[in-house]
Amino acid sequence: MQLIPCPWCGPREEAEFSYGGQAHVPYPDSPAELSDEEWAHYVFFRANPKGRFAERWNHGAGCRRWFNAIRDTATYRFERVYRLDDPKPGVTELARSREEGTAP
Amino acid sequence: MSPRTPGADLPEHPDALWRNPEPKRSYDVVIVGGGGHGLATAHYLAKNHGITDVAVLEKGWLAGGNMARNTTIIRSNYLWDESSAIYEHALKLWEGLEEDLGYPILFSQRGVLNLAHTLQDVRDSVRRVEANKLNGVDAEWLEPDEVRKVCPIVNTSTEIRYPVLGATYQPRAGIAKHDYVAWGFARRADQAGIDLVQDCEVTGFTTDGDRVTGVQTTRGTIGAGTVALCAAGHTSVLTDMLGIRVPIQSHPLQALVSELLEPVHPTVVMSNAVHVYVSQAHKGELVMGAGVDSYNGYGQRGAFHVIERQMAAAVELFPVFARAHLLRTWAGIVDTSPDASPIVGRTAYDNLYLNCGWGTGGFKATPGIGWALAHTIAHGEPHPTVAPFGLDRFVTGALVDEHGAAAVAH
Amino acid sequence: MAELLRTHPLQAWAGAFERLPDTVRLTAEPYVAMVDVRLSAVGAEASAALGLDLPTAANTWVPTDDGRAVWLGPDEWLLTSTTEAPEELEARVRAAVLPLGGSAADVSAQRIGLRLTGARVRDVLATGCSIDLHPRVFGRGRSAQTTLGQAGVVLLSLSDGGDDHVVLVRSSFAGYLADWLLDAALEFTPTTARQE
Amino acid sequence: MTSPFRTPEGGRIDRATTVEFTFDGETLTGHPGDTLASALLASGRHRVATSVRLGRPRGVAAAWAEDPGGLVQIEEPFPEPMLLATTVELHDGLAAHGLPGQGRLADVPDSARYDAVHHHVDVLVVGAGPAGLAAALTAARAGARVALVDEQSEAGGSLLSGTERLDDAPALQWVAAAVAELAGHPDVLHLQRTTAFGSYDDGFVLALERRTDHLGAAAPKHVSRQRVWRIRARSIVVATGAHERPVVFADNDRPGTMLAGAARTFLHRYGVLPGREAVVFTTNDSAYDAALDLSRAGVRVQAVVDARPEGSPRRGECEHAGLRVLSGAVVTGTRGTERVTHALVAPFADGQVGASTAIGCDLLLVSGGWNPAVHLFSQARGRLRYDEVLGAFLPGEELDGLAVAGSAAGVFDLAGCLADGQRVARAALSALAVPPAADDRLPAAPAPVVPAAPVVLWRVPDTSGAEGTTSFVDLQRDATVADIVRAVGAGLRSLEHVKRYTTIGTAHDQGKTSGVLTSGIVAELLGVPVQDTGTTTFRPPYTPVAFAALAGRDRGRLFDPERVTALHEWHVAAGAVFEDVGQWKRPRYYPQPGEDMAAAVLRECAAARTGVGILDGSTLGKIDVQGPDAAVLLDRLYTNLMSSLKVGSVRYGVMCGVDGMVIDDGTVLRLAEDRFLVLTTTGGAATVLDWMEEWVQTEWPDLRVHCTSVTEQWVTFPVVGPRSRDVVGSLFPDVDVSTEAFPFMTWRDTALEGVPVRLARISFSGELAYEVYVNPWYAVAVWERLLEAGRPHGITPYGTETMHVLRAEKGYPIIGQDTDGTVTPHDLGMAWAVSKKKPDFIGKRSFTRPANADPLRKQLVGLLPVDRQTVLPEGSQIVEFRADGELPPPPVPMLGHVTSSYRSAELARPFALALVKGGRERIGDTVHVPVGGTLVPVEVTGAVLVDPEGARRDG
Repeated sequence: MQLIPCPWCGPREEAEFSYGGQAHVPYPDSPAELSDEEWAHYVFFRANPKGRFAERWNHGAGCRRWFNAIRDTATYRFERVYRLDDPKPGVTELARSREEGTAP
Repeated sequence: MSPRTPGADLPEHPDALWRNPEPKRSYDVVIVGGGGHGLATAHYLAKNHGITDVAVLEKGWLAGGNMARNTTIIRSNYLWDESSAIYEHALKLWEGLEEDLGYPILFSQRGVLNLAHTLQDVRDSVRRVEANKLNGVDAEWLEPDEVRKVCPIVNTSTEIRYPVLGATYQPRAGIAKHDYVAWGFARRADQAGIDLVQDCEVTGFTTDGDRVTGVQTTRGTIGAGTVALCAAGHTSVLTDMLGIRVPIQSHPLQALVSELLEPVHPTVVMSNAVHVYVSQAHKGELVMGAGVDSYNGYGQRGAFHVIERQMAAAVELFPVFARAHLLRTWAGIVDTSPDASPIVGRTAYDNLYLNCGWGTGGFKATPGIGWALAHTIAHGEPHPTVAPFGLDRFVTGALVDEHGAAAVAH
Repeated sequence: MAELLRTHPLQAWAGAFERLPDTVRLTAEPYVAMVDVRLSAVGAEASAALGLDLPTAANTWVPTDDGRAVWLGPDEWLLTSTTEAPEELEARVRAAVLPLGGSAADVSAQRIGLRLTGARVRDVLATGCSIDLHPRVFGRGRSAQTTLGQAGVVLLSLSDGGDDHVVLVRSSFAGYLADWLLDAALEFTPTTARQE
Repeated sequence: MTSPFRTPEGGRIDRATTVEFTFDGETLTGHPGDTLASALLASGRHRVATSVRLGRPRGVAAAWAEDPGGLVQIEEPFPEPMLLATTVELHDGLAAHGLPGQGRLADVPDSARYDAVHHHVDVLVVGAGPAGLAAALTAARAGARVALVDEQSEAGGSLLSGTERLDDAPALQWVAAAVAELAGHPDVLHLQRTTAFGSYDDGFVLALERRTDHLGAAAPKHVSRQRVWRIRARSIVVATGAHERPVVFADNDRPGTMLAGAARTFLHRYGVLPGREAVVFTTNDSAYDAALDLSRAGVRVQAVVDARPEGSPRRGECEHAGLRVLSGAVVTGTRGTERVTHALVAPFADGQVGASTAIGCDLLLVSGGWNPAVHLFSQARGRLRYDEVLGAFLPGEELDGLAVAGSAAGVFDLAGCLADGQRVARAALSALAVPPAADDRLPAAPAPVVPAAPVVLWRVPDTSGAEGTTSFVDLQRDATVADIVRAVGAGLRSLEHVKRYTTIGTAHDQGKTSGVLTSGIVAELLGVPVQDTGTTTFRPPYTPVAFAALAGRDRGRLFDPERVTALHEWHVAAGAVFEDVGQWKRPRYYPQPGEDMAAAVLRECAAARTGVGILDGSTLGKIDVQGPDAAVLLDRLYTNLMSSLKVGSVRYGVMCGVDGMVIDDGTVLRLAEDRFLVLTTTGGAATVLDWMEEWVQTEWPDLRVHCTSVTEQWVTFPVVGPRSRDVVGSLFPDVDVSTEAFPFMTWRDTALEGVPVRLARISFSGELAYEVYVNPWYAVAVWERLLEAGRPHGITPYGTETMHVLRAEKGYPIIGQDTDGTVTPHDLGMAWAVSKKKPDFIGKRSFTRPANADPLRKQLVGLLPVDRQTVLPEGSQIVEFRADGELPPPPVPMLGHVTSSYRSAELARPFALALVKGGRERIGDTVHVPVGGTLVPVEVTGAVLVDPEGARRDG
């Protein structure tokens, strides 16, 4: 059972959270203008990398807040969690935060 | 000396299984993934179509992925016509597979019970049974007392949290011994001259316009006339190399096994509401699957609370399991699709065939998909059973939504 | 006609609670008005409007004149009052936070409170609560929304000795949680009081 | 029954007390402190079990969990399959028998309690041997929160098996002092009989405590028999020791063949002589202690057979004690049947075996070196490194938060283990920024005798003629060297393949002794380095764990929470039959004496259609949606327009997923310009709230809106039927309940005895109806007032079954019953509920996909069995009408299926709702429904069968 660092409540057990899949997939501005294929990609297609992945989590059993995380899907290690209004951390930033040990 | 315990050991494997050849420069067909699907495809390419200039590339050891990690349940009692067709075709092949492979695959048609615990379970179950009958799939609805007759150890008390209200039963369903199945296909393919290349990880593809011309591997670049991806769990890793988007998410799926026990569980029992699926394998061990872990993961491990919940469900439904022991846990990587149905067929690349998205259903389909994919490769046209499972369905919206239809997973 | 009598979801458990030892005391908290407050920014304005300071530290609660203010999230609190009627509390708080872009909803009956006191309470909670309840970590003033057994709860620490807690649980789960706690307390319950 | 092999004194057993037990039906005795194995050996019994495939006799070959031989079935106090005699603590009344390979489950349920406890520490130390104790003391003295867990019945680890001294006193005195000191630290948890069986992410370790097994029948019923400790540690010290490794030779499975270290354990810990005449076969110095100790205890040690040509510096010691030492020699095989009678010993040089001579013995001790117990390290995904000198796999890297100490890390001398434990603990403390204590003294251990290098010997060449078929690698699987040779010959290169081919390592011990042997032998056969062969994956659990222990307390009524409404006690008292709806218990119907469900439902329906009925609808999900943008949010989530709803009014709404499929429906009350009360289905409550939060938080943070669950804040009692107005009107005289003043789909606030009550003109039955909302505190009181007010009109409580009939007669679908995730609002005939005005809402875009335009989509219609008799089973499939009334052979095309089916009091005939391909086009057609063996003709109708013009809703 992993500990997931909720940006608000701090580390809590995995079972308190629900998974939201890939992060930073915005709802299209005007779906009506999308082709069926473009719409299908929004509805059904998500990235599935082996390795670093920006994804969404919800602390459902706690503060009910959604947040984003950078997690390695091969090691399951959380490199960083960030609030929805924070920008997606860049690679260099992640490297730095790891050196500084500020990564969760 | 006392006689050996019946069923406590397995038939011996043959003295010769396969060569360990160096990969050739190129092949007519390169199959990426030496699991059950890849090996079965190789076998039927040779047997049904006489295509033997084939390489099966495996990044680890043959059948070391989900084929080595699943709970070996075989059934065809799926709801939708498209699904029951593909799995029933597979089941018919299973019924003749031991002879075909000349290998003791221990296919045991002991029947599968899918328990219903709520009124909606009952509706969904009856719906599935009626559909199965009309599709020529053996299926029946059992009342609780009949469930007890098939599997006396199931707790059919009305006092439990979610009493058993009945079950669907497919008598022809059952289990097989996964290593034996995989090695049976592998041996046949090897005998036909097909190269099974292990420790050979695909690191990229060479392409020319809308054709894939070869695969780059840790053992060099290998030319290919046709490429088939049979890399359950890792499909996205490969398609990402080709810039093909597939609606696949890879999740850990855990399973577990107990010590060897005297025969106590004569069939296969699955329950969605009280999540458990269990059979007693040939040596006497209880084999169980747990739920899919919620997050994407390639780690071949899941969280233990999922196992604990699984144990609670098992003891709830089978009180006699209380002091059976968990001996070993493990996990596979299932690639799940949006409609819980597989994705099989052509891609943006003319000569590249996709076979993925089987989720938890891959093992039972092994001979069926091998047959169908071999046909599809040989004819350049989808085999009828896989035709409905193309990528385009996600664009048109013509899904084959098995979880939408509350069909039982695994 | 006579006034309407109130019935508590755990009234049928009173006897079982009675039989518990002093090391694990369970008592249903009296009816209190509760309101769920949503407010994006808490500053002097909010404090003035509400007449109290909402706790801004995560996982904490503070006593108020006639109740408690519990942090539920970055923009969410639970306010309780032992003196106001539910509808009064909601009306007052709503009026106070509306101008600040906030909202308030009466949730007085949404949850019930259970008071857990005694030297063994921590042991009982630890059988189903994954957060660290060591008094150094979870002393008076700490709170947590988490899971106890299989029920979502709000857990409040009322002492620095780790021997006094309040568990707030959804009313429909109250019976389950009461059964669960009694079962967990069995180990500390004298034979005479046990119903095996 | 005497114990002829019990030493006159010594050991950790309570000789003053004798306990009686039975094994294979024979009554034997032992002492508290014994294991079943030590008691059996004391009685002279080595053979315990029969091997699974070959039926060969098998005995105790080790002293703890690594024993591959002594598998037993417990019968008393409660049947438990397959345990090791070496790990079963003896108690009065224990009954067990040896196993032939398969255990037996009890046929009665296990009444024992099991539970779990979460525990948080700074430092978790696994193993209370010298290294573990040193680590625990170091951490405890520094004031850290510490947990020390050890699988044995008492602390000490290897010290329990020997005669080591610390500070010039028996080492166990120091162990006792250390345990006492730890007990003095308030933040130290010390657990014996507790096996750490799995290590997971973020310092999470699971340990199983066996709390009452050793008490036998005396075990208190109210205390959990076994407990799973869920330990979350900031830092973990793995001090789990090492397992001695056998050497494989012909007939190495005969009872009486035992690991050398185990013999020492039986002697020193249990006061048992494992034999009278011993041969000791070793590849390293450690076995010399066993030889000398046993000899001192009176065992005739016939020979110490050392595979190393140059032997050992300890040869002198042995010869001085009168022991014969044969250097450059090996044991090639054994004789005997039930028990070893001879060891066959032969000279051994450059891998060549000379002629063997038989040496009589009843005990053959073997030591092939030591395998560090790296299981927890490996489970934590630590890489292993093969050590050529030790012939063993060691931790090959440093892990964050997990360190290995003592012999688990390849340190085998006492002083070294103590120092290593302290070193590792100090490192852990400094990582946690905890300064070590000033006084941190550890006892002085005698300077170690530097051992001569061991020789790595996996197997002795088989000169017996059996060609390795009796050279057992995995005793529990009867797997031999010959099997490995066949596997490799078959073309297998991967250890995982060899494991599967031979089944080595898949048995009860999961390869504790056989794993590394196999790596070594396979490497030898393939001519590759052992490092390349590696090991098979170490997986949890380290030792087997009972299912029930993992189920813990989530059993019986605690298996899954039961959610009930404020009226539950009333329903129970009224004799309701309940239905599980999600986690909720809902009254399905209220049978009166002599009534079955059909009769009760007909009565309840008639009441609601002709008089007045009342339902507990409190399980409906309720969400308070507040804020200036509340209407905007609802417009985006519902297919229809909510912003145009007037305050005081109510609107029915449908919600779709992005794929355009219906996910929920319900009514929405507008409480104020900026406030709505959203009602969801019972099952959809949590989903819909999460759905709203997800969109608001992740997509539309700019919306000024808040969503709060108020499901349990309101009970909801629909009062339904022509007489409902009289009932509600009389109980709430201040409300004008006339249609004019209180029209359909509006709500009003009122009060009862000063308690706020909300009334809403919502009908899920088509009848005149008023939903009564009130704070659950007053649920019973208000419900009873309503019954009282309704008594003159024969008010009838009804359950979900009647509710379903009433709504079905009106063609109202139940989401999840009449839909299955593949159904759009249009399929349900609810195009009217899909806004044309709104530019977008969730799901809208999906409606224009090609598949949505398919004329053969399934649509919701009504079905009327032509025979006016048959109640179609829900779930039945629908096929084209067959003139011959015969079902053709499969596959038979299906048109759809029956989603709801009931007897209708109103229609005086059964009816059904169904999803049918192009259904609305088929209205008026007759189709067939296979029921049992026959085809039932049914007429396709519109979904609304009762009061299609809606004349009744206003009474």
